Amino acid sequence: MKVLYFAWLRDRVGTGEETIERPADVATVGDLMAWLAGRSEGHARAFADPALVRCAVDQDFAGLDAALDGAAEVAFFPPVTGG
Amino acid sequence: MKVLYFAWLRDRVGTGEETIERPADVATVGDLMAWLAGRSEGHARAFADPALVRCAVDQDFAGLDAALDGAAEVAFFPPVTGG
Amino acid sequence: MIRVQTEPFDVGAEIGAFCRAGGSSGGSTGGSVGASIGGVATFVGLVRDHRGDTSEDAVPLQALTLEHYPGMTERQLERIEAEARRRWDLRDVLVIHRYGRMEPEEPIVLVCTAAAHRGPALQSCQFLIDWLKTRAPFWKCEETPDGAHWVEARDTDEAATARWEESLP
Amino acid sequence: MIRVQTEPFDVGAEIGAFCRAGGSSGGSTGGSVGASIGGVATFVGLVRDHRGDTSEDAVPLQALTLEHYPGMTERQLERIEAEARRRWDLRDVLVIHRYGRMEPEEPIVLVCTAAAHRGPALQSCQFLIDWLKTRAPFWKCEETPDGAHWVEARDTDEAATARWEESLP
Repeated sequence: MKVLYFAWLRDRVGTGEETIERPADVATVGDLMAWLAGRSEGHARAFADPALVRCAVDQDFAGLDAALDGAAEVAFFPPVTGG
Repeated sequence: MKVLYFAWLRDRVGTGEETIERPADVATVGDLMAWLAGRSEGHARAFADPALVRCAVDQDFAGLDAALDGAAEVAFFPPVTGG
Repeated sequence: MIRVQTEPFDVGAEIGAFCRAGGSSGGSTGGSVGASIGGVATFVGLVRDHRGDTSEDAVPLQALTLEHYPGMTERQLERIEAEARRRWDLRDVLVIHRYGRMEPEEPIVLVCTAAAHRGPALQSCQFLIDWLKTRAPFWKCEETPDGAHWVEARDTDEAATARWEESLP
Repeated sequence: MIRVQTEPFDVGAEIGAFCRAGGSSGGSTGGSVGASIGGVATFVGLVRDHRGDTSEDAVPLQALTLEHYPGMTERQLERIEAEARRRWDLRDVLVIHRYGRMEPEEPIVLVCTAAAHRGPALQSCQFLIDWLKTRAPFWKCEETPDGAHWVEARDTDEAATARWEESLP
């Protein structure tokens, strides 16, 4: 599965994109955040405050409970600031 | 005193501007409308429905009760439709 | 700034110049805080090619003639601009309103507002167009195949203006 | 129409073309009722020359870089446009949003809406800019003398969008 990071999450993780093998017990966005946070110190800092993190599954906004079954691309980013 | 007419009031009165000698007992805008209505058939048609007529005294919107003391220019017109 | 004129105007050129002038006048105040513009809102009113909104009552419109009250028009528009500047922190305001005869697709009126943020720019633009619809002494006369007809004022315009009297900015 | 691009755009030229295209596309429908445009509303977001709103917290801004999520951005903007067209009877919509590095006074975003009357044009313009502030995946990074800072989302932007969820058009 492809995982993307934007803005300061990218800065902290140290990359904008990585490919992961999702373990079977990582079923939701929330599970994935907890699992990713264990991958490196940078990941841990990126996900230190989950309330600041937003997510999209296959390019649609998704909440912590969203299921990852069949998802090809998950992105994490701060609240958007366009316009 | 100068009296101006705009839009269909001008069409009905037959002129856009006239100069009148205001009688002493014509003290308010309402008085003036009633008095002007007696000047010609066109004037009568212009002021036939006072609810459709708006007024400005010296280029400020004025109600029926507005006093005419010292007024140099009074205008009558339908509700505005600019913009 | 207020302009009342018969000449057509180039909507794009006016808005482009407004955005640039705002930016440079912001710069010329020597970097003072808040001189710079974050948002510009505009509204353009154009002559439509028909009157009526449904198939049943639609009549082709050949031209529109706007009559106005010279002197009072400028005075009212200046007041409306001053009122907008009193209610919102605006960097710049432009209102151009034409009078005389114009054909479908020609611009009648342009309102531009510039502010630090989008809220004041958008709200004041709406305020200005609502107010000038009911406070600026213009009268529209439509030329149709049936002849010329003075446009009647719409209650909804009066209601739109009244809304602003209840709620301060 | 939606455009997501790095290139600067000419605000006046875009709005001028939008007004003309609206007019002529109206004409080309063979005089069908309601094809013609009575009002065009636009909003332009520009790069300000400082961050902060008061003298105390103001810091000069050298540049702004917008990052975005390619693919999702276009998808979200198209949805936002579709939602505006569902809520209001619009003749035309244009949204241009830039990404990449830009300097003060450069345009970031342009929203244009065209409708038969001013109400739908103005309301949908406000709706579009409110929604894209909270629904389009862009992130602003400000360059100041202190370094680069990611802009934090504003609660007021979220509130502005939430307003539209309560009230249908």
